[in-house]
Amino acid sequence: MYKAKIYVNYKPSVLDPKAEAIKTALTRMDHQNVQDVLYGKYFELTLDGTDEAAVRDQVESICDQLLANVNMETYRFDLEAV
Amino acid sequence: MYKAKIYVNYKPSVLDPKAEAIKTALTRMDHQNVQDVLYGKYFELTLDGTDEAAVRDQVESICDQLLANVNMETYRFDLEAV
Amino acid sequence: MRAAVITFPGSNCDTDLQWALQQICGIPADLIPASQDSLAGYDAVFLPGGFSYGDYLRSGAIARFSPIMGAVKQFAAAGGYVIGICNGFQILTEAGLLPGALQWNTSLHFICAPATLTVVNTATAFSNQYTENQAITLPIAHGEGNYYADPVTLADLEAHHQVVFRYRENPNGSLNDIAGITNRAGNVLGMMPHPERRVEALLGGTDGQGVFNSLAHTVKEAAVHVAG
Amino acid sequence: MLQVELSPEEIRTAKPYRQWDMTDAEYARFTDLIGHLPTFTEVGLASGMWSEHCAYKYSKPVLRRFWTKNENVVMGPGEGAGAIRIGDGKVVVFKAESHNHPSAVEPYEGAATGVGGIIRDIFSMGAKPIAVLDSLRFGELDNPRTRQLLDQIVAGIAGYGNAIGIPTVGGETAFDPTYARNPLVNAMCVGIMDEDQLQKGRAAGVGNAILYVGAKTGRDGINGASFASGTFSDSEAADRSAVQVGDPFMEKLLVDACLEVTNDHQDILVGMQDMGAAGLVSSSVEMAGKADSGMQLDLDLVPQREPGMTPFEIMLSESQERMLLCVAAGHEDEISAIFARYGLDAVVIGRVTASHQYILTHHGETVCDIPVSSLTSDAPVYQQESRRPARLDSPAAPWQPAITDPTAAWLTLMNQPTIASKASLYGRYDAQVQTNTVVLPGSDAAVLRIKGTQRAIAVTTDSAGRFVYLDPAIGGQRTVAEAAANLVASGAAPLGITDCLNYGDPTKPEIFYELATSAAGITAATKVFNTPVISGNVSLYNETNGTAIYPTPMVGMVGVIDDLTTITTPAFKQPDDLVYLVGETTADFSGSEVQKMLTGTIGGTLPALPLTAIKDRQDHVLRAIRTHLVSAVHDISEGGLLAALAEMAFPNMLGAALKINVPAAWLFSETPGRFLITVAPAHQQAFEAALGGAAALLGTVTAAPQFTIAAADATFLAAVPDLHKAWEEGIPCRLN
Ligand SMILES: Nc1ncnc2c1ncn2[C@@H]1O[C@H](COP(=O)(O)OP(=O)(O)O)[C@@H](O)[C@H]1O
Ligand SMILES: [Mg+2]
Repeated sequence: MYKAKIYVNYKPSVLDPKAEAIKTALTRMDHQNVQDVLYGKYFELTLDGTDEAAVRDQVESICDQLLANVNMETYRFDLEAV
Repeated sequence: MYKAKIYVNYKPSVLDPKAEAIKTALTRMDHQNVQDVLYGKYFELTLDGTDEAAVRDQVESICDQLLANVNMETYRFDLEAV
Repeated sequence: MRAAVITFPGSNCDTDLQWALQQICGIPADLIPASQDSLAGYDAVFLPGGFSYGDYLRSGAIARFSPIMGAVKQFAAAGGYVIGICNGFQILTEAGLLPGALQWNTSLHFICAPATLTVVNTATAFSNQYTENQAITLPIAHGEGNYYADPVTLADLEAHHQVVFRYRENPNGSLNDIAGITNRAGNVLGMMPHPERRVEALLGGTDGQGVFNSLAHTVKEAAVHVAG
Repeated sequence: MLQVELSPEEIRTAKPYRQWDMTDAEYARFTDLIGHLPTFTEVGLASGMWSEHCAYKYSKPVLRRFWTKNENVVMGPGEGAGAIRIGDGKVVVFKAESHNHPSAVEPYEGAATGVGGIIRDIFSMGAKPIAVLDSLRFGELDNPRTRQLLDQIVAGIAGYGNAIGIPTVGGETAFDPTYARNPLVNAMCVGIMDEDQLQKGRAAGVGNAILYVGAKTGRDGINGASFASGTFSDSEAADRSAVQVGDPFMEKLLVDACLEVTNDHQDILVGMQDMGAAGLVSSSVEMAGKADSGMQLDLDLVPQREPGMTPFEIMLSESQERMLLCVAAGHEDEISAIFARYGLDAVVIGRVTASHQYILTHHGETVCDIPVSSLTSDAPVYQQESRRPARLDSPAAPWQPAITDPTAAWLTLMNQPTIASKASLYGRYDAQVQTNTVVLPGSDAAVLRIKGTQRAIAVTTDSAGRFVYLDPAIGGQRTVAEAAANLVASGAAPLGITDCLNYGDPTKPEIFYELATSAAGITAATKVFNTPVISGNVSLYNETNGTAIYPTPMVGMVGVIDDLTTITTPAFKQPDDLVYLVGETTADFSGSEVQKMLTGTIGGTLPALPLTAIKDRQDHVLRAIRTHLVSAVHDISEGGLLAALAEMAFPNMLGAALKINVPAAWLFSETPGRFLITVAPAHQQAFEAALGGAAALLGTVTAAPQFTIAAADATFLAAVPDLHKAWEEGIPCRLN
């Protein structure tokens, strides 16, 4: 059994209106020292399996196909046996 | 300067329709070995500051007030000096 | 009665509400930008539908920090009438003026459709012109209207008859078919359906007028009381 | 990839412009026009401005022949959008635009930014946007990619339109294999304003300021105009550079702020234009060109989201939610203050100049110094070669359906995705915000009342790719005739049209023939229906691996209803109402839904369209509506008489008992120009007289939700709930 922790973010060149909105709100709330906001998605998948390399491939394909929009997002993940 | 990595998730008692939808999609895509899906939000804030304890308090209050809805979500974060 | 309709950046039902109040129900209504911080002189405050601040984090999450919200809280604490419709309801829950939260519809889709509701409590400032268990049809138009509260809060809501409107056919997964609730004191209402979209026969019906007329009636009675 | 800036001399030899779809001949022409070897920035600007998307270099000779003017037209093609009078001192402003290529690559954001773009065209005229329509074409739903495209494109339209608070009130959705790899996403926006407030995209008056408003410029969608003007092939499928993320929140603020400026500060606002295709260069140079001015811009002042952007990138970025204003000198702060109230930055980035040069400086250096006209009026226009496609000379033999089980065939027809209910799609659009929508999606046309008047407008979009493919001229005519019929059925008098011309590669003579011939068909019809073309958009290169889509001109038509009590819908209202058929039914199966359903494809020839007779009939129907003689009207289009009847029965779950003296198979025929009308018995005589004998009585509406239709050779017996179920499930059951 493995647990994959997956982070999906916009590519740096893509405007993220959501992160902008949060940053503006923080500034208005007197958190002017917040320099930068990144807003992404976080997934944890628990997968049955024994072959780590195979599970890694599977997670990658799940990210490519479903969890990330590769047109404008990038992802990374950590895999650990549980 | 500090970087806060913040994870916001639904409380376990709250049914998350998005996570459910992902799980259904994965099953339909022949990833039946995925046992469990958690779908959350991930933030990275870069904050000016020198006093780690003060920054920690600040991040906590940002989470409580803005980034998480404590009625249905929980959060955790890691703070590192950068 | 004089009503304030708050315009948050991204609100898009503010002028619809003003039209329904003023042109159709004869209740004077002013648009108040969220950057203001006073509500002096108003008998009721409306938080309209829309996508305040883009609703980019959670709906209503950012709007709650607008300057006007301090005034709204004071206004409510002093017993003033506050009505949040759709995004306004979401803002009121985020601001802690109403319990619970609004989650994604179980279909994960935005839904624009007429919804048939039961008026389950007519003993409120917002529903006294309806009859007990009356069926009314109001449009819904939301992606996040799925009402959630933890079991204790939910039991509490029911015990104190705070549920005002329930869906007859649950469109979005709301617990206990909840479409609209008040706070315990009964002066703050939040509802997902849009009464302001159903006040003219030309646009399909007048069931929504009851909310505005109930409030006008309540305010008028209170004034008579004070005067008497 | 574009970071290495070549010198003018290197450009001449390395020819980097070729990868931006600029030819050697065009490069030579540009060099001549500007009188020196172009810099990297200059040639980049030319590649954007000379793309089909901006210059219409292939389609202009076709567009010039559109009929664009009658006594009601206040603004014809050429500005952000056209405008036409509706009475009470008001004009309706509308335009349609395609976002086919971006939506094929990134369906959600492609569709969303398509909606955002067309909305900017409307408020840039000073009009308040009051409605959006979407015209969609997909491949068949048995393909998973198509299902995903459908879901995401609808989600993108909803995501933008719902958030910005403009109702999406209508559109159309159809399915044919020809669109499998190249979906069509056309969006139309409609606005209303007082005629005397109309705004133009002009930069006039030496010394006046050029203000940049809205989102910062980033590296998204650089040179998208020439991207949209290129075709797809598998090898290019990985091209991701044109993806942009829409920000409806920003645009909502922009709409409100810009309308405040146009409404209250007419005196100091000289001109306004949105930044669409080819971004900052096209908006600024077109504003200068239209006013015959020069312009100088300092690119260091352009708000930028990313460090180190080159002039090429700044000028050709297609970042969304940006507007350009020309403001009278001395009043810059006044205007900026208005935008500041909405939380928007408005920055002066340059001035109108006395020369006719377009001058850009960057980091203190002049990176572009060329005549304004070299990018605008002197862009090339090509008279393309035209050749009649061979398929038109060898049409399939006439075909008629063999219907053995009429009722079963009817049920199957109602379940075809093109015929089936689209409620599962448009139910995701907020169709009611602004509280003007009297007739919601699901009718022939959407109807919106105009607050403060007794009037309403009706709006529809229609396209008929199958017919245009079988006969471009007649197909073009039919598209217009059907749009007009949809308006008339709603009680509206048609006023004018916008169009989106979706075709393949225009440098192929056969494609150009389709374009030119169908446009001529549109022109012929617009003259008969008195609906001039007041705006439009061209989308070419809709091809995959060399195969073009069906030629698919989309027509968006707007009509006016002078009396709110004459708004009409297709729903059967009452039992015992009389059911009439207006217009002759013949065996018209070429390109019909039943042909596609039973044979899997379409073929054959189309009979000539009797335009004047159809117009005459529409006038009669409209007169009957306006004199309150009818209770329901529906035009007969895809699926023929049976599909139309079923749609009339559904809303109130009524039925009908009818007799019609044609073969059963003909009830699937798609003979154009027909209406189904119901009339209360009390109005029978007056109605028949009003129609001058053109209406044939078929029978009556029944309280029982059951159809009994006796045709010449067979009888249809169908329960309305069964038909309804087949119709409702047509799309949802194919998506899961
Ligand atoms: N993509 C869409 N968006 C909004 N409305 C749509 C869409 N597709 C279809 N509709 C609506 O569904 C109804 C039926 O469409 P259609 O069959 O094309 O009508 P018609 O044949 O009368 O032109 C119309 O009211 C139309 O506006
Ligand atoms: Mg129709």
